[in-house]
Amino acid sequence: MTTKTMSYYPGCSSQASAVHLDTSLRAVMGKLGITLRDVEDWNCCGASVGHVDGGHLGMYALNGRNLAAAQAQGPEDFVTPCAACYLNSHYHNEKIRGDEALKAEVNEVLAAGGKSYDGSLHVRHSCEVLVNDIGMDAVKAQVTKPLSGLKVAGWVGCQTVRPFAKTERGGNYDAYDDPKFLDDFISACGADAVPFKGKTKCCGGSVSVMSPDKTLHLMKDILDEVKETGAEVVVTPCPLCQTNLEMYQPMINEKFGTDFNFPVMFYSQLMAVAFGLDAEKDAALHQHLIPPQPVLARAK
Amino acid sequence: MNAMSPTPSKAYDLNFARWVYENVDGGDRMALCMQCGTCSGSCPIGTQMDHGPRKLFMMIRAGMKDAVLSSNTLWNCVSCYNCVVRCPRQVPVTYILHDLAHVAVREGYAQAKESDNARFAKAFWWSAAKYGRTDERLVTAKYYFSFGVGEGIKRGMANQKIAMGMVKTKRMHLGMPHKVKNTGELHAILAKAAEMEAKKHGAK
Amino acid sequence: MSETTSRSRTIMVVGGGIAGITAAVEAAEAGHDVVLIEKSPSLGGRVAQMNRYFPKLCHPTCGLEINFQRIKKSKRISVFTFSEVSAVKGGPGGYTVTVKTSPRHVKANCTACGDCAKVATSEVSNAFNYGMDSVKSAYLPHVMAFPMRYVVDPSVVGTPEGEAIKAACPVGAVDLEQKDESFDLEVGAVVWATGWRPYPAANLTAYRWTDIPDVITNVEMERLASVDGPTKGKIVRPSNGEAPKRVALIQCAGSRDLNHLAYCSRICCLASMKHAAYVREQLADATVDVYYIDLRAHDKLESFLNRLKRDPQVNFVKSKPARIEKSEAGGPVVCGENTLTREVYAEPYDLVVLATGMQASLAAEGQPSFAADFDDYGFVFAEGDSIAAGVASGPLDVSMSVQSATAAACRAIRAVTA
Amino acid sequence: MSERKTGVYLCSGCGIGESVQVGALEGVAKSEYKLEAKTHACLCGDEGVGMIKADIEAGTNQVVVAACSARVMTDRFGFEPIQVVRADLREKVIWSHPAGDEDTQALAEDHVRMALTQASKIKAPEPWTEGEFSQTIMVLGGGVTGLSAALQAAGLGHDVLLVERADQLGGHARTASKRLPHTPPYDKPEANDIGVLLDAVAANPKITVRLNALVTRTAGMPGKFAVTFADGTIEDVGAIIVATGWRPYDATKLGHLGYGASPDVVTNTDMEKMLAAGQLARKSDGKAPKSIAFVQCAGSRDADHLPYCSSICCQTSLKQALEVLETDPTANIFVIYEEMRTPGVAEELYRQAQSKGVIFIKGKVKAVGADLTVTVADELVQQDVPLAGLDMVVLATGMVPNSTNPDQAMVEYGAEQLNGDVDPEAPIAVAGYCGEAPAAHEKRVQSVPEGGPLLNLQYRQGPHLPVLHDGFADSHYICFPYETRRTGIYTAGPVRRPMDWAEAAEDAAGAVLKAVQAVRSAAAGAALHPRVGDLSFPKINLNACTKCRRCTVECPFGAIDEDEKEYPNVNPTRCRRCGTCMGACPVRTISFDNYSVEMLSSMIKAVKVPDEFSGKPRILIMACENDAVPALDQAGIKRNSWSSHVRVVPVRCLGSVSLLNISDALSAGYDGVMLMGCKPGDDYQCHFVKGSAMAAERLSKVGETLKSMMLEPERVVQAEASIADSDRLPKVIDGFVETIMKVGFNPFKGF
Repeated sequence: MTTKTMSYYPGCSSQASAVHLDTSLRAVMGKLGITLRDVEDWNCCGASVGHVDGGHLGMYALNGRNLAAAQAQGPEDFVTPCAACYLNSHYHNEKIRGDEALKAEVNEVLAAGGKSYDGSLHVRHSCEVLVNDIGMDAVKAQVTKPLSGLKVAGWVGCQTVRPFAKTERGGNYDAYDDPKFLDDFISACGADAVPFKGKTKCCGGSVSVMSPDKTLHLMKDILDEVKETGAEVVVTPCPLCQTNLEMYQPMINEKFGTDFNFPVMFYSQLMAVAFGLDAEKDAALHQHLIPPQPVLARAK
Repeated sequence: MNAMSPTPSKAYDLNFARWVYENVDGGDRMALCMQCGTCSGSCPIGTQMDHGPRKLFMMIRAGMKDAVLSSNTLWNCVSCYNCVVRCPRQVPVTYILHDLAHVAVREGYAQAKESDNARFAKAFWWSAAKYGRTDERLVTAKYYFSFGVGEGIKRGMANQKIAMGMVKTKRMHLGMPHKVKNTGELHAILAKAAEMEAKKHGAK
Repeated sequence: MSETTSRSRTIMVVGGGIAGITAAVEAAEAGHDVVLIEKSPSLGGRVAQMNRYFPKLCHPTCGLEINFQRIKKSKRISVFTFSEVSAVKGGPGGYTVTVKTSPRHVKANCTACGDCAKVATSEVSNAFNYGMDSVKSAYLPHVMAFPMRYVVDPSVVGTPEGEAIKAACPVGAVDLEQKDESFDLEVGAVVWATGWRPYPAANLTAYRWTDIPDVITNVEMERLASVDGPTKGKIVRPSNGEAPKRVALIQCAGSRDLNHLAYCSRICCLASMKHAAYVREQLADATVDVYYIDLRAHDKLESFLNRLKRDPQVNFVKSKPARIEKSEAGGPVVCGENTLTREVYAEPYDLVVLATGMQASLAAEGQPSFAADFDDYGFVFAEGDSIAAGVASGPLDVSMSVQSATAAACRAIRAVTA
Repeated sequence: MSERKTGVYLCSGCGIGESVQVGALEGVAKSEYKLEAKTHACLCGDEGVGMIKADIEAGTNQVVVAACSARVMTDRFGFEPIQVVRADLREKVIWSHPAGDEDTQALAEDHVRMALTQASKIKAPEPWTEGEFSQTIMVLGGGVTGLSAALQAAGLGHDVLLVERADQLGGHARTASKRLPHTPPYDKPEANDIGVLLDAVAANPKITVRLNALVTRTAGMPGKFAVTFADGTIEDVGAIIVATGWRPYDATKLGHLGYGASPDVVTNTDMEKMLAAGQLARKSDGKAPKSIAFVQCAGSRDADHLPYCSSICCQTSLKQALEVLETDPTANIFVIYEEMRTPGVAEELYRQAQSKGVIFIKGKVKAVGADLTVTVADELVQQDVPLAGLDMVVLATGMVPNSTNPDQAMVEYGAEQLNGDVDPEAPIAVAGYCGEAPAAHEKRVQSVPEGGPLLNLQYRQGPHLPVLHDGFADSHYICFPYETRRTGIYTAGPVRRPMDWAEAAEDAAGAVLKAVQAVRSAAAGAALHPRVGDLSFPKINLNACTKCRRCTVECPFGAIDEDEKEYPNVNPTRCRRCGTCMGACPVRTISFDNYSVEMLSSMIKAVKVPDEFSGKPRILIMACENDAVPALDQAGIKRNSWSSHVRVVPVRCLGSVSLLNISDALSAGYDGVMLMGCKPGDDYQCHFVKGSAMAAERLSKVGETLKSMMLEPERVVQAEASIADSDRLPKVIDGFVETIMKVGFNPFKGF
C-alpha cells in the first residue's frame, strides 16, 4: 500500500457545515495510507464571493498565505477536499507560477506577514488523489462491509471538476461534463451507482445561501432527477452542495409541494461505512439533517 | 487594476472596453467573444439575468459602462463555471464577471452595493479578513441584518429551523468564531494587499 | 485496368473519394499512369454516402457514374482497394511507397452474382450507413460499388458460415486465407486525397448524441434521406420510427470551437439547408429550426440559403445551443440563448441534427510522419513539395474539392515530368 | 474496314443459365443472324476472355458479348481497337424478371437480337484529324490567375500566348497591398509577391505576352482556334483559358451607404491602394484616420445590387484592419457585418482581428452622414447605435465578374449564353404548408455584367461566353467545375466564382490541365469529357440536307455553324458526341460511325413484337445511358422487378432520339414508347445541357405524327429519371404498361 504525506487544507466548512466531510476524510485517508498534515494556521480561500470586497490582491493574499504556510512545512502536494478551496488555490497557484511579475507582487504582500511563496507546490483535490495516487483497487481492498444493493446517485456538482478537471501536472483526472470518478468510488464501496445525468448540475452555490428563492428550482430539478433514478441516497464531494441540497429539502417541498427526503452524504462517509469504521467517530453519520442510517441499514 | 475605469463619451467609445481588456481578470480573452450565446445559454439561472454575459460583453464594447456595472448579471453568477468550459472561444466568463462585480462595488455603483450578493460578500469578507476564517453563523447573521434589523430578524426566523438543525448536528457552533492563530500577521498581509490595490486604482 | 507501365513517371493518388478519383482520371486523361489507393472496399468516399448535393439537390452518384466510366475506359489507372500507405521514402520524382492491403476475402474474379450473401447467416454493422443498420457478413458495399465486388467480413473466417460462403461461390472467388500484405511501388509523385471524417459527435458531450436516440449527425441525416439508406429514404425519428414534426439543425457542432475544431468547416451551413429541404420535401407539417452563429453561404450559394429562408416553416435562430437535455418522454430539448431576442430557451424537438464538421482523416489518424507537411489542424499544407487534393488540404465543398484535385493532378504531372 | 467478322459470346454464369435457355439464344444468333455463338459458364473468367482473345487472334474483328451489363467487367471485355457490343442478360433480364418464364426468355432473346443488329449497323469510328492542330494555349487576362495559368501551361510544355488588355501585367494584385493569409497559421496578412509571378513569366521563353490587346474575333475550334486582334493580327491557338478576373461593384450605386456623401467614404479597393502605397490618409484633409468603420456586404447579398456573396470581402476587411493596426495599434476599427464569413481556416483571421481589438457590430447600416456618423441597427445590443467621430468609412464592395469586356459596348446576350430559365431563389418544392404558404415570389432577373463579348465567338449560339444566373462564367455541374458549354474554352479565377489569390492560382492550374487535355484530344480526334476518348463525330450527308438549321440551332455546344450556302458545317473538335444534332435532323442525314438514327431504328425493329392475340404488349423505352440505364441496373442489382414486356434501348442522350425512331417503333407494332432521361429545365442534370429538354420539345410535336397514324397520344411519354431511382423506375414502367393496356393494342401490329 502506498504511504504518503500530504499538506492538508481542510477549509472553513471543515469546522462548520462540512465537519462530517473532514472527519470522514481523515479517517478514510488514514486507512489508505495517506497522512494528512494540516497546513499550519490556514485561512479562508475567499470562496466564490471574496473577490467582491477583497479584490484581486485580497484573494491572492488569502490563497498565497495558505500556500506559503504549506511550503514552509515542505514540498508535499497541497490537498483540499473543498470544491471552492480547490478552485481558488488551484487557480491562484497556477497564476502565481505562470507570471513572474504577479509572483513578485504577491510576495511583496506576503512579506508584510514575513511569508513567501515561489509557486512550486501542486494543488490537488482529495478526489483526484483517490483516483491517481490511491486507485480503486486499494479502496476496494479496504472494504469490509460492501454496501450491496444500495442505490446511490453520485452528484459531483460544479467546482470539483469545473473548470479544473485537469490536474496541475497536466492531464485530466476526469471530464468536466460526465465525470466517472464518483461512480467509481460508489461501486468500489459495493453500492450501485445509478446512471445520473444531473451529476454536474449546479445547486446555486453561494447564491442559494444568500437568496434561495432564486435557486430552489435548480435543487428541485436535481432532486427530481435523483428520484427518477430510483436512488435512495445522494453522494457528493462538495461541502456547499451537501449543505444546500440537504438543508433546503423542506423549503423545496414547501414551495413545490414535493416530498423529498433524500439523505445527502459525502463519498468519504460512504467509504468510512464500507471500510467498517465507526459510524459516528469516523463516518460522522450523526451530523446529518436527514439521517442516512436508515437507508444504509437497508444495504445488505 | 490600473486607475478607475474610464467613462465612455459616446457609443462604441472603446476606452472602457480597452480598460476591461487590460485590467479585468481574463479581460484580454474577452476580445475573442463572437457573441454565440453559449455562456448565457449554459447559465443555470440565465433567465434571471437582465443581460447575461454574452450581451454584457457586447455592451462593454458598445461603451455602455453604467449599464454594465449596474447589471444584475454580475450578481446572479452562481460560479458553476459551465460557461468557462463550454465557451468555444475559451473566454473565462466567470472570472470576468467576478472581477467586474468587484469593479462595480469599488466604483460605488448603488445597484451593486444593494444586491444580495454584494451584501453577503461584504459580510463574508468581514469574517474572512477579521478572523481569517468564515464563520457561517456570523456571516449569515451579518448578511441578514445588512437589510436592517427588522428584515434581519425576519430572515433569521425564516431560517431558524435550518439553523437549529445545523446546531443540533454540530455543524454550526455557538460561542466565539473560529479564527487563525496569527491574526496580526494575516491583517498585515491583507492591509498590504489593500494598500497596493488602492495605490493602483486610486483610493476611494 | 492495366498494370502501371512507367515507374518514375507514375503518379500515386492516396484516397479514392471524389478528390482522389478526379486527380486520378484527370492525370490519366492527360496521358499519365496512375495508381489509386483506397482504404475501403470501394471508391467514392464520402460523396458516395451523400444523398444529394447542394445547391442543385442532384445525386452525387450521377457524377460518380461518369467518373467510374472514365476509370473503366482508362487503361492507365490501377485501383487498389482495402489499401493504405504505410511508408513513403524518397522525394519528388522518385518515391518508394509501401502499400499495406487488408483482406477482402474475395478475389478479383468475383462476378458480384450474390450467391455468397444468400448463404451468409450472420450480420455485421453497415459501415456505408454509418452503422445505422446491418448487412450480411458477405455483402456488396453498396449498389454503386466500384469495383463491383463483394466483401466477406473477417468475422466469419474460420467459422462454418465462412466455409458455407466459400462453398457457395460458383467461381471460387472467396478466399478465407487472405492475410494483410505489404508491397512497394515506385512513383514520381504522391497526391494526398485522404479526405475527411465527420468530427466525432461523442466528443460533444453537451449535445448528448450518445444517449438521446433522436439526436443524430448531419452525415447520418444523409443516409436517413437516401433511398439506399436504413429507412429507404424516409426521414423518421430513430427512437420510434415516426415522422418528426419539429426538427432542429444545429450548426458548428464542433467547428469554430477551440475545444474541438478551431476552424470553420465551410460546408455545414449549406448541408443543413439541404437537410431542411429534405425534411420539407417529405413532411408537409414539419417545421425546421436552424441554430447558427453566422450563416455562411459563399458566392451563388447565397441563393440556396434564400430558397430556404422563403419557406415559412424553416426558421433561423442566431444562437449556439449550450446543451441538449432529455425530455421526460426521452426526446431532445435544445437549450440556449437567442442572441437577437436575449431570450433563454428550452425547445423540445422530435429530431435534432448536429452539423458536425470535417476533420482531416490524416489528422484523425495522428498525422503519419511520412505523409506530408501539415498545418496546425492536420490539413496537408500544399504549397511545399506535398501535393494534396480536396479536403485533405482544407475544408472544401465538392466543386472546390474537384477544382483542387484537378490542380493537384496538374502539379503532380509537372513533378513527374520535371 | 475489312470484311466484318463478328464473334458472338454468351455467358451462362451468374444464374443466366438457370433462368433462361441459353441454347435458344445461340439459336437466335444462328438462325436469324447466321452467326455461331459460343457459350461459356463464366465468360469474364480467364478462360472465357482467353477464348475471345484467341478468336480475335484468328481474325474476329467485332465482338458481341451477351452477359452482364456493359457497366461491369468493362476491362475484362475491352479488346481495343476491336469494337465490343454488350447485351445485358443479367441486371436487366434475369435479376429483374422471373426465372424460367417465357416472357423473360423472350426478353433475353430480344436483347441478343438488339445487340447483334447494333453490331451490324456500326463500324469502328475513324477519328477526324484533318489539317494542322495548334498546341498553343491562349490565356486571356494577365492578373494573378492568368500569370499562374501561363506558368502552369508552360510548365507542362506548351507554348503560351498571354493576352492582357492593360499596358502591363499584374491585374488588381499590382496595386493591391498584402495578401490574405495562405500559409499556416493563417493569422496574418502576407507579402504581396506578384513580383515573383511577373518575373517568372518574363523569364519564361515559352510565354509570349501581348499587352494592350483586344480580341475582336474568335473563330475555329479546339486545336484550331483563330483569334483576331484589334490590330488585325491573327493567332492560331489550340485552347483558351479565360482569366479576365473581376471588377469592383460600382460604388456610385451605394449612396445609401454614404458613398459620395464624403470623400472619406471609400471602397475596399481604394483602401487597398492606399495601404499598398503606404499612405493611409483621408482624402478630405490628408490626415491619417484614427477611427475607421468597415461596412460589409456593400452591394453584395442585396437583391437591389449583387444577389450573391462575394466571398472574400469579409476576409479582405479583416486583412485591411490588421494592416492598419500594424502601423497604428491604437486605431479604433469597427466592422459592421450581418454574417461574418471566414470559412475554413480563415476563422483564424477573424480571431486575430478580434484579439488585436477590432470591434464587430452585427447589424444593418441605416444611415451614413456627411460627418461620417454611421447609424447601425445594432442587433446584439438591440438598439440603433450612432457611430460618431469616424475618420473614414470603408465600403466592402463586392466582385463583379469580367465575363464581359467592360471596355467594350454591351452586346445583348442570347438565351443560349444564359443559364436558361433557372430561378435560383424559387422556394423549395415542399410537401406542403401547415401554416401560411410563402408570399408569391418574383423571379430574379439574371444579372449580366455590362460590356462586350470577351472573345466575340463566331458560334451560331452567339459571341458571349455562357454565364450562370449570377453572371459568373462557371460550370453548371458540381462534380465537374471545368465542364464548359464551349469546348476547349475554360474559365479560371474570379470570372468563374468569387475567389482569392491562392484559390485563383489553384484554379488556374486546374483549368490549364483541362486545356492541355483539350489540345491533345483535338489533335487525336478524340472527344472530351463526358464521352472522353470517343473517336466518332457527326457526319452530315449534305445531299439530303434541307437546310432546316435545326442541328445548328439545337447543338448545345455550338459545334455546328452554317456555311455561306447555309449548309450545316460541323466543327468536330467542338463536338461532345451527344447526338442532339442527329436527333434534331428530320431527314436522318446526320450520323456517327458507331451511332445513328438507323442503328437505333434497326435495333427497335429487331425486337419480336407479339401479336395482339398473345395478350402481350410490347413497349419501348429509350433510356439515357448516364442516369436512367444505371438506375435500371441498380434496380436489377437490388432484384427489383418490372414488366418483361418492355424493351430498353440505351441512348447517348435523349437529345439524340429522333421522332423517326418513335414513328418506326409505332409502325413496328410497339404499343407504347417511353423516353427516359435526366431532369430538364432549371436545374438540368443533363450533361449535354438540354437533351431532355429537346426531347420534351420534340415530343410536344409528336401529337401530330400520332394523329396522322390515328394513334392515342398516351402511347408516347417522357419520364424523368435520376440515377437514384432504382426503386421508383420499376413502378414508373409498370404504371406505363398498365396505361397502355387500358389504351389497348397498337392497331399497326403485324401491319
